[in-house]
Amino acid sequence: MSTAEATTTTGTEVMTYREALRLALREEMERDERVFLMGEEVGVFEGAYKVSAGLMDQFGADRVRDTPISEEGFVGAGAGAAMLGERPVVEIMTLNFLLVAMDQVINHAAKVGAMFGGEVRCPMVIRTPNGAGNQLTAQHSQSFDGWFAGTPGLKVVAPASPADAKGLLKAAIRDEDPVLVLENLPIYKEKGEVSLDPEFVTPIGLANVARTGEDLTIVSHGFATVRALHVAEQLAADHGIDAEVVDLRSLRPLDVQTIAESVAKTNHVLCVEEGWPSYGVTAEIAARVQKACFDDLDAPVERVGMAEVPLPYAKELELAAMPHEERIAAAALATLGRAS
Amino acid sequence: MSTAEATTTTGTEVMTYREALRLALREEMERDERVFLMGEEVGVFEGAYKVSAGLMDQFGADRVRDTPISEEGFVGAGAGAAMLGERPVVEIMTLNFLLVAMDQVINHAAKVGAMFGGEVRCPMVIRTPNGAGNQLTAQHSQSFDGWFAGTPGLKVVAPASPADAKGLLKAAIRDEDPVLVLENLPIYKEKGEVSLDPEFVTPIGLANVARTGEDLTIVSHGFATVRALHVAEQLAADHGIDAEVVDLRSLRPLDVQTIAESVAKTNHVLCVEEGWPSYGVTAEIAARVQKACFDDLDAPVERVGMAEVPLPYAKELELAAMPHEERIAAAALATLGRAS
Amino acid sequence: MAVTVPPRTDQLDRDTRRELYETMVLSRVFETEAERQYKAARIGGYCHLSSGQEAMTIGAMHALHADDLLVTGYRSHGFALARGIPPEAVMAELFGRVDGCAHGRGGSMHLLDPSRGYYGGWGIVAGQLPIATGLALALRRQGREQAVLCELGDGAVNMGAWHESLNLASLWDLPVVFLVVNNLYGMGTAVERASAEPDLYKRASAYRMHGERVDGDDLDTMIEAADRLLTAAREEHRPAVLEAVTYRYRGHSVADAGLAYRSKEEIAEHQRHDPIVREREKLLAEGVSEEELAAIDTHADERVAAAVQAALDSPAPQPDRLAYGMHGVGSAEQFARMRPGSAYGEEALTFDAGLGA
Amino acid sequence: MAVTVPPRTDQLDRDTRRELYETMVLSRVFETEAERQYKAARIGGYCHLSSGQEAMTIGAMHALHADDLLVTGYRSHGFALARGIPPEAVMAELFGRVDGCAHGRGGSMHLLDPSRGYYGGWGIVAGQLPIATGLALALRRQGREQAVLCELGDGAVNMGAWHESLNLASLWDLPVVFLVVNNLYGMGTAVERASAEPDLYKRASAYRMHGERVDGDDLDTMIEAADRLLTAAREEHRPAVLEAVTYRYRGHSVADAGLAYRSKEEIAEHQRHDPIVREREKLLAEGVSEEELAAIDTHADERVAAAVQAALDSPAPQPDRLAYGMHGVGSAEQFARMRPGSAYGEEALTFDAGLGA
Ligand SMILES: Cc1ncc(C[n+]2csc(CCOP(=O)(O)OP(=O)(O)O)c2C)c(N)n1
Ligand SMILES: Cc1ncc(C[n+]2csc(CCOP(=O)(O)OP(=O)(O)O)c2C)c(N)n1
Ligand SMILES: [Mg+2]
Ligand SMILES: [Mg+2]
Repeated sequence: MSTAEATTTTGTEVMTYREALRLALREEMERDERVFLMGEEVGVFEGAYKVSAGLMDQFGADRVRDTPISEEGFVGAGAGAAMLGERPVVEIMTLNFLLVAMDQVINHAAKVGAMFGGEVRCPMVIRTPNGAGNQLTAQHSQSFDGWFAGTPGLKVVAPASPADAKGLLKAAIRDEDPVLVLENLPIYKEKGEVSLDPEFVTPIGLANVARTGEDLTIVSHGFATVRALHVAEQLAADHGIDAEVVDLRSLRPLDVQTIAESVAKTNHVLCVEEGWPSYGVTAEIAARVQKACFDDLDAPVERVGMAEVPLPYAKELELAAMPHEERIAAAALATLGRAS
Repeated sequence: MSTAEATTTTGTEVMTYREALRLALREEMERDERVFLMGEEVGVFEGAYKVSAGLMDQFGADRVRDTPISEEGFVGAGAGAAMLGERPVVEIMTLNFLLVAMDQVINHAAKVGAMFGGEVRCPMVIRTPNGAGNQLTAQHSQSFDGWFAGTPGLKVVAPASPADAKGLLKAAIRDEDPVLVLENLPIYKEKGEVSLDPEFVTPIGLANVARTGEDLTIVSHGFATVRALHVAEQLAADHGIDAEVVDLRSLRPLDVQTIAESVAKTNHVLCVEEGWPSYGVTAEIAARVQKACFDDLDAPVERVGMAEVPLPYAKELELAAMPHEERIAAAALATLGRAS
Repeated sequence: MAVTVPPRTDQLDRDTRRELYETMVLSRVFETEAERQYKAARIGGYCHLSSGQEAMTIGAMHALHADDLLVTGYRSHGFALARGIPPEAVMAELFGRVDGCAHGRGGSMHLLDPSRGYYGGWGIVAGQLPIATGLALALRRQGREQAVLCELGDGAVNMGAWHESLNLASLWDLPVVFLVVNNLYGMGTAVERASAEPDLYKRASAYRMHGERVDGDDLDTMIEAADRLLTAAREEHRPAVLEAVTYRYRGHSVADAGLAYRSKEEIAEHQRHDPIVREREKLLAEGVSEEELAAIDTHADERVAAAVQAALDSPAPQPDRLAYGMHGVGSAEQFARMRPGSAYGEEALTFDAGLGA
Repeated sequence: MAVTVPPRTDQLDRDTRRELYETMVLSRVFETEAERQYKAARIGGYCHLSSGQEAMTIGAMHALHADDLLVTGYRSHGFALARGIPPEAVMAELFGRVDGCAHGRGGSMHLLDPSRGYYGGWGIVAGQLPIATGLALALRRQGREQAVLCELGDGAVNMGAWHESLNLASLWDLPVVFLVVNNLYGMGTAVERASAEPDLYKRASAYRMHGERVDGDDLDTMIEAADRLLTAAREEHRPAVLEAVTYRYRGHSVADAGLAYRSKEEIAEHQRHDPIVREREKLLAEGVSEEELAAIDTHADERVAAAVQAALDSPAPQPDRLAYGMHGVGSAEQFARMRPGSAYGEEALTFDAGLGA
């Protein structure tokens, strides 16, 4: 939170990540008529994961618009509406389903600004949960975060706390460009203090040192940050290791500077993500760190993520595949050259 | 070629990359009735880039099947046919258009083996050119190679020479799993020696030391390898630098071992790709190298790729964005700490 | 809603009707038990029940020949059972055990049994349509006179994959029947709120394809229509759309109470025409005794109880068999050189090894 | 092919007809010159000509009001010119110069001019349909009585995006007319080889939407139909499909000779009914002199020559303006911290700066 901009203070309240998102939506819809929410089951059903509960009652079915199951159609419709000055927030039930709309995101929304020579903008927000757990199996347990973060023309943020859920979603809605807001299924119930100031936003492109430490830098985003913070406490308690947790917040732009400043201090880096590490987000982080911090590194940058299989259903297999705290802690110790 | 398996020798012939692909298709279709080609304009039009010229005449419209413009439909149909034992080779006109079929590739074809507990396989090949150049602009100048290479359940190969175009396409067709064969528009006209042996295949998962050298390892795939080989000659001629070029050939599986063996000798690495480097293929290579070769590296791993913009149309801008030989050479010198 | 085809008049013979009734009861009892086991945390993930839809399911499966192929979405317990997968293998799959039909890798949404022509069990709405189209293409290429039945929901007809698949199937004369299960809602969205043409079967005409709507809650009607369209698929290689109107009693999945978008009265109204009760009455009319019917109920209970026991007895998959099935023969060697310096999972993955039971 | 609506009987006034004729000629001359410049390597990329399609294009544009919106595919030189973009700005775009309508960033496929309601110029087949649907949604939300015209090809109607867009447009009563330019081929694929329903306009009924087919080579017919459907879109908020049958003389793009899939005779046959010649005859019949017509030709030649000169005079974009337009205000600051240790381009990218002219 250290770097978040809080202009005036109207107090804070403890709420869930889900509630923080809802508050951001409500505030932005109250502030700006052009903002509207669109997606499957966002209205009558109040959201598959209840993020939009109560919003249709408040804003009506035009501004909280239920759609058919047609992600390609309504993501593109969001982009088109944005080109005419609207501020659509498109909810995709889970990130897995964005695959049917990739062409509209990557070949259309992301291209608008540059391809048309700056003549028109596309201020659309897509929000969607990624991640695995709960035995949802191979087609419903994925994180393609890096694909979007690697696409010029897009911005990608991934709030890891209720405060950032509010602050980053609001920043995304106010941004002039298409922004993907990555949420996460297990994170919706996380609780934390959230500013009640309607002008509170978290700037895009600024990482957050979520825990300060001296011995090791853990770099993560989204739900992996929640795990990393737990692991850091364990490492302190069980091993006397003082880990710093750099929560990326934005994947594009990526705040390499904050990571580098941390590494200059700790000389050891572990990258954690919910998705598959090969060709994933941790690959980019490791590549950046080895370049930016070549002389500071006392050991290779390590990575932890989901085992590289389509996620199996059985509880035991799923657990074995997930980047859970035990695996993160073991990797942290290995990064420091210590046995677990 | 050093590591390619050539069982019996029936001679070689100099041909283009395009002709080598065609030869592979012809041989495999002659060898195995289950092999068929499907895609837009592959038949009557003989392929948008003429890879399939003559094949409809030889094999008929059933085995060289023109499709409507419906990538999602026919990629999925390829997967379904493969599940019943066929060996479809699906041509996508360019990689950009695979975005409309992502769900069938990632959520379906890639999942078949694991999600169904090994009860059914999906031996489908998708072949498609990536890359930029020729002022095709933002929607037609992309390389999403790493997205597929990061997907468990898929295999991804990217031949960089006519010999490998034949050998890897044949290996892909014979493989039991879904394989993406990445071609490239400017590479189709490249020439080289190609084995005429119908049993010649290039094994998947084996990188190729395309040029041996002592001073620097350049890691690349596809058309970037063609560029890298030119640059290596220039570096030798102009700077007395002896670069080794490791052509990845496979992106998944990735042959980290061959890279590591090279780095142990050269202590310097430059990764080159046609696509955007951030969150791209070079990110994974850099991440792997810094881990596998931490003690061998005398300098950070460097990366070169397309400038991170939707590719603009104007010739001057396109040129400025491309990872052309001048930029690669400059990066090579920088990697070695020498001014260009 | 209008039913375009009258129920067929020639009747099933009594034994067949009783057998089909047994399967309908089995499906209902199985799913009731599945919900109980879900609440006991023995089943996880998404679990979609089809209570109320049994006539549609079992009717369609009766018309499907043994060598025909089947593809479904994720609401498929009834299809799997009717296709002959033993309840033990289905329940073990829901429990995530190695004796499950997908060896615990798939769960409720990804049932399958290729030996019975069942090619899954898919979870992306409409994603199974291109797959089914491809299976039908393979049948044509192989010169086999068989058909594919592809189940989908009313919500799936608004996806692009529907359009592309139906066009391909008609253009290429593929033997596939698209069974649109119109249970009036896709999650909480009523058909009229999602489809500009709510008479879904009419959409077939956009592909010069036959389409029709039937009362999916009447077993005889379902069998007649499915049989006729599957026969046309096999013999004339013509695809078709069969829209079966039915109703799901439970929520979208076990996690949904199913009451935010419809009333208790609406559900009760539909339950008054319960397809199992309708069959029960036909059987009584044909002289099957109350005792026999009670025995069928008891037998279903016993089979489901046995399935639960078998699932409990089946081992959990071994964590070191995480990658089982992912890749075909020879892949371990291909991946061998990905390991140096790696700590990202591959090292632990065994492709060719057994189930880890 | 059957034409479902008779040409309208009330005529354009003579001046208007002459003006439209001028634009048709301008379009033809412009494209002939574009092909020449392409061969001289002053134009690159894909370049799709629409010679032969002028009545369809100019007729539709005449019906489109100044405050209506336009979205097209990549075969759009004629649309851009008819919409009033100066030939200089179009040619400069093809030359990749800063005075191009997209400042040299888009090229032939990505023309646009939001000040004239033209929202591009898109290159992925059918990708522009969801965009057009969204523009229409925005018009509705903003309470504006305007319409969107969305051009697409006969090949595009087999894409999933067509289906999803038409369903949304009809379901939500959006003011958008989908203009299907049926020029008989998508690249080398004849309509009947791609569409199971080759009467493309009939597909509108799958969405309870009005669809009709007209002779796209007759200017009056085009105007009447486009005007009627656009009016319905504006006033009743009803979308529609307008299929205009026409023919492209040249290959798919400048790189395609266009003869692998059709005969010279077929092309010649169509050229016999050339839409420009047809208009010329109408003008002659209305008393416009041969001299006036010759002057129109000359004027078109001059305008195109001037456009070439202007394009040549316009500066090339500066390489350091590579990222121009990519991101909105404030983005440079957001990206500031991505640079340390980076050599991947961002360092050189300037978001907020000028065009680099
Ligand atoms: C592409 C995609 N979008 C969204 C979902 C989430 N989802 C799962 S089932 C469902 C509703 C489907 O309704 P319907 O097709 O009527 O089938 P039913 O559940 O009624 O059997 C939705 C929206 C999904 N699985 N795939
Ligand atoms: C999704 C996608 N697939 C393939 C292509 C390549 N492509 C460009 S134009 C075209 C043919 C389109 O034909 P049609 O819609 O009839 O338009 P026309 O060119 O005749 O104007 C194809 C296949 C593409 N741009 N996008
Ligand atoms: Mg339904
Ligand atoms: Mg066409």
